Order: sequence, then C-alpha cells, then structure tokens
Amino acid sequence: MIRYDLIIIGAGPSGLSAAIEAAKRGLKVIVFDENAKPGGQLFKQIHKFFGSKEHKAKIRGFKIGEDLLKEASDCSVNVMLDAVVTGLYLDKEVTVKTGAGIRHYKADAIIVATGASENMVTFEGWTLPGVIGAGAAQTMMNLYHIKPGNKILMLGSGNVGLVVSFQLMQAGCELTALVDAAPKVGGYGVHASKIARCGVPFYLSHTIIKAEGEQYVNGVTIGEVDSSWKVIPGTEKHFDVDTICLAVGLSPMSQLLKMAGCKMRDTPGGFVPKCDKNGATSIPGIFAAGDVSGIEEASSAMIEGRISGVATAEYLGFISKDEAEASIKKLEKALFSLRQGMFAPENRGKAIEKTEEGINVSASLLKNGFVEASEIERFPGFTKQKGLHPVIECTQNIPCNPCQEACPKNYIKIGEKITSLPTLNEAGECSGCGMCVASCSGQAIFLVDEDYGPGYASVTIPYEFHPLPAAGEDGRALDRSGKEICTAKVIDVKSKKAFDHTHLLTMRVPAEMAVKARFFCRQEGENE
Amino acid sequence: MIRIEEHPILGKPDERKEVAFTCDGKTLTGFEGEPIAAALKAAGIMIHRYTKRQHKPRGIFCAIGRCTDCVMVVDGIPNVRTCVTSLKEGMDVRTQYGVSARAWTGEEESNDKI
Amino acid sequence: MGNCADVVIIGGGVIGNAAAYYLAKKGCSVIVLEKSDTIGDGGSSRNGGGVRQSGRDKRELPLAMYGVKNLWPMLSEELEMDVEYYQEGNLRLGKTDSHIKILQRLTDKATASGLGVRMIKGLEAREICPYLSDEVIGASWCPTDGHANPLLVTLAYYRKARRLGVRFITGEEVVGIRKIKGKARQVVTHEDIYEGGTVILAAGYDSRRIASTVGIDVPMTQAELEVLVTETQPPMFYQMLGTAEADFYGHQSAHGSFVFGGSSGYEDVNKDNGTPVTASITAPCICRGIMKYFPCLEEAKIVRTWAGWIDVCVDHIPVISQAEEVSGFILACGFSGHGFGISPTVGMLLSQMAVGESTVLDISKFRYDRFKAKI
Amino acid sequence: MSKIKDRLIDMGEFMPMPGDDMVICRCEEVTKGEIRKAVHDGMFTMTEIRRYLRTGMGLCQGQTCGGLVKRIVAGELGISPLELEPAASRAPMRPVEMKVLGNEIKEAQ
Repeated sequence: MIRYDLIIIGAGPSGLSAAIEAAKRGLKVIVFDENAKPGGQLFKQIHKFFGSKEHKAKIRGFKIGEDLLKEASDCSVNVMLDAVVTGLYLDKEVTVKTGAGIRHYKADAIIVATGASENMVTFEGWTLPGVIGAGAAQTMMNLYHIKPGNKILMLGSGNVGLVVSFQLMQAGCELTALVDAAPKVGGYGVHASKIARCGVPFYLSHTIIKAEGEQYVNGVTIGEVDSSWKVIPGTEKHFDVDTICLAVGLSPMSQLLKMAGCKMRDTPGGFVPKCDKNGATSIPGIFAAGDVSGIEEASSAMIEGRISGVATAEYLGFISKDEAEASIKKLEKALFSLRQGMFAPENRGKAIEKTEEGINVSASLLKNGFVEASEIERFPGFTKQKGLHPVIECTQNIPCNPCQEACPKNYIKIGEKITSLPTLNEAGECSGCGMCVASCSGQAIFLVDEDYGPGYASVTIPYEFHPLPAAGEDGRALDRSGKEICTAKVIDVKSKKAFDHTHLLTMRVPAEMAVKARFFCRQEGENE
Repeated sequence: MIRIEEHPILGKPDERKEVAFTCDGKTLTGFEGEPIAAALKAAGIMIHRYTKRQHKPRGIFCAIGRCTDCVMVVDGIPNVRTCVTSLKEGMDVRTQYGVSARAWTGEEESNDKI
Repeated sequence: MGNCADVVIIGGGVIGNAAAYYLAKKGCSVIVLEKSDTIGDGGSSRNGGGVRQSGRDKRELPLAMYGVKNLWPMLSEELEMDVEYYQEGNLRLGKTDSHIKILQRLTDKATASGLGVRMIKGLEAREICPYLSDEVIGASWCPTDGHANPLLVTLAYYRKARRLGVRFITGEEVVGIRKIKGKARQVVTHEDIYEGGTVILAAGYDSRRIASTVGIDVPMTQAELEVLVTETQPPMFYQMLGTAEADFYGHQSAHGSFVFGGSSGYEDVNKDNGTPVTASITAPCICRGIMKYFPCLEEAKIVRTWAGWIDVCVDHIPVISQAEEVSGFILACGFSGHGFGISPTVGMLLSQMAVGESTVLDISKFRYDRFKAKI
Repeated sequence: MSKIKDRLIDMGEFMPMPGDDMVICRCEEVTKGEIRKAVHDGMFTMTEIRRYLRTGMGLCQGQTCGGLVKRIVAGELGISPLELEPAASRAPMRPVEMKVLGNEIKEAQ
C-alpha cells in the first residue's frame, strides 16, 4: 500500500492551500485531482478578487492559482492530475483511477476538498442543447478559448451569474438579458453595475418559461413572477438567443464524505459534513475544507484550506497544539474579516435596507443592477470637486479594500473595518495615477475632471474588453444603465503592467455628463 | 466565430497542434488535447446524442464531466464524456442514439422496456 | 391509534411485504414494522435478482419450483407493476475439467430432485449466449430459471399491499416481542406498542435478536455481499449467469445495465462502519472474474457498487416455521442469500400459516427447532 | 421526529399538473409527473424513488437531478426537502471501465 501522511482530494483553492500549510510543517502530502489542470475554479476566474492583501485581493483568480501552484511545488507537494478518486474506504484508504488502472493509497489524515457542483433549475426545454451551466460557460471560454454561444441569456444574479455574464461579454458574446426569479440582485452590486452599464437589461422577479427550439435553443421566453413564484399571465417576453446559461447556485460535492461514513447534515446550502471549526469531521483524521463544507467564495476556501492543513499537522504530531493554535488564530482572523458585511453568511436571505454607515441602500441597484444618478450622491465615495479626482461608486458593505492600499497619496480611506464604504480624506489630493481605478475589483472607481476645458469633462473608466479603443476615437458615452447619453471622444488609453489588464480609458464628454457617463461604446450597437 | 482569437485578459491562446478527426464520417479539425466537445462546438456541432427513451437531442451541459449529457460514441465506444476526453488525431466520433451509434429506425420503442 | 391488527409483521423486506400482500388479499388487517426509513433496505435490495431453481438445496427446491411454476409468471400482472421477470434460463459456466466436475455434481443432484437441468458443451452455451468467451468449455443449463428486479419486486409487493390497506410504518425499530397470557401478542418498538393476533418475524439478521426476546434462537450469522452495476448497454442477453467456482453471478437488467455480484474471498470477515460498506478490493476482483468469461464487457463502465449483509443460517436453509412453544409467533428468516427467488412462495406460505390454513407445500424441513448438537 | 413514518397518510388523490411531462432526471429521462405519482404510490424516501423510477441511477448517478427530485418529493409529501435523506453515495464516484477497475496497479508511482 502506498502511504502518505496526508492525502488531499481536490487541487482547488482549498486543497492546494491545505497542502502548502501541511507540507511546510513537514508532512508528506499528495494531492489528487480529476482534472487535467490543477487549481479548480481558480483557472476559470479571470476577474480580480475581493478582500484585502492577505486575501490576495485585486489579483485575478487564475494568477492566484498560478501562485498557489508555485507555492505548492516549492514545498514539494506532489499534485497528481487526471487522478480520479473513486472511493474513500475504511481505514482512510483512497482508490484512485489514473490512466488504465486503479491504485490504492492510504494516509493518516485525509482532507476532502472536492468543492461544489452547480444546482439546476427546470423549465420547458431545459434539456435542449444550448442550455448550459454557468460553469460550462466559464470552462469553455476561459480554459478552452471557445465562445459558449453568440447571443446569451443568463439566469441567476448571484455572484456567479454576474461574474460569468461579464466574462461572456469579455469573450465577445452578446448578453441579451440577465434574469432572476428573486426580486433583488443576489450578488455584489458592483458586479451587477459592470454589466448594466454595458447595456444588459436586468429582469428581476422573472423566470424562464420556455427554452425554444426543436434540436437546440433558438430562443427563450421569460415571464414575470408574483410573490409565490407563479408567472403573471401577459408578462411573457421573447428573446432570440442561442444559449441559455444557468447560474442558480452551488451545492457541496460531499459524496466522498458520505461514502466514508462521516456524519452529515442537510442545510439549505446543501448536504455538508458535520465539522469542527478546523474542518475535522466525525471520523478522526478526515477533514473537509472549502466549498465541500459549505459554499463560500474562493478566498474563504483558501483560508479554510490553510486552517485544515495546520490542523492535520497538529493531528499527526508534526507541530504542537500551541503552534497550531497560533497559526489558526491568525487565519481565523482573516476568515472572519471576509465573512463581514452585507453578504456575510449570516445575512443570507435577509433584506438589508441600510449600510453600516446608515445610508439607505440603492433600490435601483437591487432591481436594475445600477445605481440611479439621483441615488449615487448620498454615498461617501461620490464627490464633486475641482480638478481631477476619484469618484467611488461603491455602495455596499463588502469586505474589500485594495483602493485604500492602491492610492499612493493615501487619499482613499476605508479604515480598520474592511467592509466600510470608501471615503476620501479631506486633506488629501489625487495624483491621477489611476491605480485605484485599476485595483478596484468591482470596477467601481472612476476619475472625473468636471472641468476638462470649456464645456467638457473627462471621465476615466476601467476597460477590460477587446479590441481596445484608441485615443482619438469617437464613440458614445453610456450612463450607468447602459443608455447612450452623448457623444464621447477617447482622449487617452493607459495600459500598465501594474493595472493588470485593466485599461484606463479616458473619454471627453459634455460637462453636464460628468456625473452620468460611465461607459464608452465604440460603434452603434456594439457594446462589446 | 466561435473560437476566441484574442481575449482582453487571457490574450491569445498558446500555439496548439491542429489535428483532423471525423464526426459522423465528416472530417473536421480541432486542436490536439482540447476536449472533443470543444472541437465540436468550434465546428458548430450542438447535438451530441439522442436519448434512449424520448429520442431527444442533448449536448454540452456541465462541461466538466459530471452530468454525462455530452456522451458520444468515440472510436466505437459508447458513453464517452466528450467534455473531458482529449481530442486526438484521427478520432472517430459519432452521434450516440440511446447507447449506440446506430440511428433510430423507428422500431425500437416497442423493445424499449422501461 | 389503531395499533392492533390481525397480523403484525416485523420487517418490510421482500418476505414481509409479500406476506403482507397475501394476507391482505385474504382480508386480514396487517401492520408491517420496518426499522429502516426505507422499505426493503436490507437483503431485498442487495441481491442479484436470481429466480433460480438450479443450485438449490433439495429441501428448498420445491419452494423454488412452485414459485417458478405458479407465482413468478403472473407476478407483474398480479401486482400491477412490471417487476422485470425474465425466464430465459440459467447458465452456470465452466472453463476447466474440475469446473465441469463441480457442475456435473450439481446437475446430477438437481435432476434427482426432479428439476429439468442438463450439462451442455461450450458450443451450445455460446449458441445460447454468443457473448461468452471461447474458453468456456461447458455449462449447466436450466432453461426454466430466470431473474427479476429485486428492488421492484419488493416495492411492488409493498405498493399493492399498501393499496389493500396494509399499514407500513418505517423508521420503527422493534425492541422485542411481549407475550400476553402465554401468547405472542405485543410488538414493542422504541416509541410504541403494536398488537397482533399473530406476529411474523421476517427481519433478516435482526430476527435473531428479536426472537431471543421470546426465548427462541435461530443459529445464524451475517455475511457480506457485494454487487456492481454497469452503465446501460445495448440489449445483449437475458440469461442468469453464474460460474462453477461462483467467481461472479448476475444478469443484464431490463434497462440494459449489467448487475453482477461476486466476492473477493473475504466477505465473511469484512469490516463495516455500522452499515455494510464495499471493500476497495472487491469490485476490481469481480471485474476480473467477469472479463474472464465475458471479454466483450471490458469497456463497460461501472457506475455503482454496493454491499449488503445477508443472514446466513448455520445449515444454509431458512427457518420458515410456527414456533409452537410461543403460540402466535411465526419465523421467516435465515434465508442465507437465496431468499429472493423463493420470496413469493414464502410470502404465500406465511399467509397460509398466519390464518391457520394448511400450507400448500411441506415446510417441515424449515422448522425452527431443527438445530441439534452434532453428537 | 418529523419524518413520515406511517405510510398510510392521506395525500389526497393524485392530480395531474402542468409541467408533469418535464424531464427531471436527465440521464434516465424520468419526468416530474412520474416522480409525483411515485410518491402517491407510497415511495416516500429518495432511496425508494430511486429504486422505483431509476432517478439518479444513470450514468451521472444523480449528481444533476438529486436536489430537483428531492424538492418534488418533499413538495408532494408536504415536508421540507431538508427532512429527506439524500440517497446513498457509492463508489466509483465517476464511471470506470471494467478493464480499468479490474486493473489494480501495485507499485508506487
């Protein structure tokens, strides 16, 4: 029997993180992953992460994946790919399918970090080719460079639905509509706003009635639902689409833990193992980390992984209890800070009406995906002043603070609590470097100069589409809702390594549009 | 164009080797090592199989080898998950009807004991 | 609240459900108590589905033959549900001379008991089942044997009995049986007490513990059984299959999956974690066994494996018996891994015993008090 | 204890509903109506439904439909889906060819 100190199942964010912490403490570790590439979801995440420095904020998911892999290889973690764990048996035995055969492995500790799988929703025609999971869309476009479709309707306004919608547009697909049966946008408002300002309509309180087509999807009908989720007759709307993308939540992929005999519990968020705070299940030596023990963001999964890696090191006597506790305490603090704010696990399903600062949240943001011009002024990051200055349209308490870190002038302030809304220090000034614009994972920071020559203002926006407009190009400016409001001329496009593929596009618009213009559209009907 | 030639974040795909394969006898090309499903998608093929009971079309659904909806008959073997099986030169890929590559004749309902 | 019935049956497996159905058909009121939350969660859902006469102990053979003749062919119709019964014969395969000797011995015994079974050569075996390896040199062939879907048979009896008003209570573990005025009458669970004019005990291995509460012991033990299921294959053959050395047994089911049981040789001593669990070495071993006889199945994908306990009586035949010393108490347990094929017959016999009719078959060989010291 | 133990509870007559012909288990093509009907036929647990209708017994082993079936069964029984135990998890976690499963490689990598 091939034996290790620790076997980790799943080389995603939590599995790799666990492997690193355990290996650093001297454990002989192997990680199995059924995929051809390691990193789990990280390599499909091309957006910049939220959080703070310790959570790898403002770094794109796939880059975090690369960093994790390097870290793992630096501490001699053995990652075996195309290795399907087929079973978790008594005595902590794992059977692994590799190539043309099965191998048996044993370990003194096992960390199950198998992640999650997508939930599904049914409607007439949901089995037609062209109806796909959001994960499928990400896999096709971000791993295999294939557009999942040309005209796409997204169902689901949680973070996955929002993030994938934006990625679809980045891949060159047309996003026809974003639909959710819930009355409010479920994910981060800033993610929604990036899509809305490109002109994508949001249909909240709507559901898919039917996917149309005989052999594959060629259209979709949606309808508005009442408070009991029934379609209101007469509200049907049809769209010509070739693809319907489903992003209706994730469920822990906990089958191995169940097979092993771990005590499980059923929760609204899925079937999860009963774990202590370090991920130890009811079977001594079997741990669970990441989404398999409850769905959260990849950032939390990485910390959970690290915690369980430290916990196994202690369990197997590689470090003392005190050492483990010290490390875990630090990690718990980082985890705790991620679990703050409006989207904290304990706030799931709750209607939050005011920010921590006591400001009424934007009703339009939750319903339409964008903050109305009339609402934006009440948020502290929005200011009007002389000269070039940042306008921060960050209106929800989410755990994120790269903008504060990014500003070389210490002009932007979030403070100790990373969920606080960013504000501008009274005494500060803006150098116009644009680092805040590029480092805002929510693309919610703009540089505005209300007085860019007579009658004009300049607005600098983050831009992550291809092809990149050039300075001098004429086009139109769109407002937060994606509506064309005026002509605009590109006056500058900045691309820097430090911006990490977020280009800073500065456009000149009529002065009165400075408070409205938030996106640049190149040609008629081509919002990218 | 279904293939993404240049991506604003990911740039251009790495150089890959183009290989020929057949789908239902028709010669197509794809890139070696990419999932069969990706090559088919790039070639505009949406339907991977027709189901056993209702004879309904199916295609890519989860794209990560879990849902098994995208299975086809590959080199004579049915139920091959095309989304996690790498494309190789000369592969013989066929639409799957029920569990075989034989298209329906209209007779099978009576045999299909459910 | 209506905890009284003419008959209380302990165990909602195929035997208990069949008995409940035949009793309800006779007009009896019946309560069935099942420990698991799920009906038929013991050996009834963990068996290969063989409806065999060949290879049976000669004491059990009449029960099997009676069922194949009188009950199985009409069962789907009677229960108003397709139980996927196929009477396409049973091939027991051999590849070596010593295999053939084993098969010949079994065949001679069965023929002596009046069963139509004969030895055939490899060529004929391949005519019956063209997918067999060329290495098969002979087989025993019983054309009247067959198989059915045990999951569906169990649930079909349950469904029909329920329609006839039988009260099934699941998640109800029986603690013991209590005699009232010298007669088995109360069945005590963790939460309740049920009363029956007659109590039938058909609770698999648990029967031993429960029977002992009225001072009766059935000498039996548990053994593990493991089965694997393939993905759906095109229809190939519908014979029940086995081998001389019992490396594996199984069949192709109605929807196309192959269901094969087998062993690694350690089943008697396998560990569990409270419920029967598969061992990592068993399924690979069964696969190797199958491929030796059916090389054409090597590409078939295994989608599922499962394990179950079977209750094994010390002499490998069941106890189907009134316990005269405990009036009103009937035992039906210790089926030793071959209870499914005879379950309709046993259910019917139990219904006859419970209402005091004379049984249509002689069941004296299955008495509960047949176990004697060897000297 | 909220689990339904008594299998004779009154669920009312089975009434066909719009959407009954919708496929829920994609692999085995089991419809919503068949699942609802099975509950009325006395199949109250995920395991019974699975054995009765083959939901989740196909190639994907219920990884896609598990939650959907649960919601329908719970709805029919008038209980929360959380009260229904999911069906057992069984090896192999992914389909494995017989020749691969039968080939146990002994030596270390």
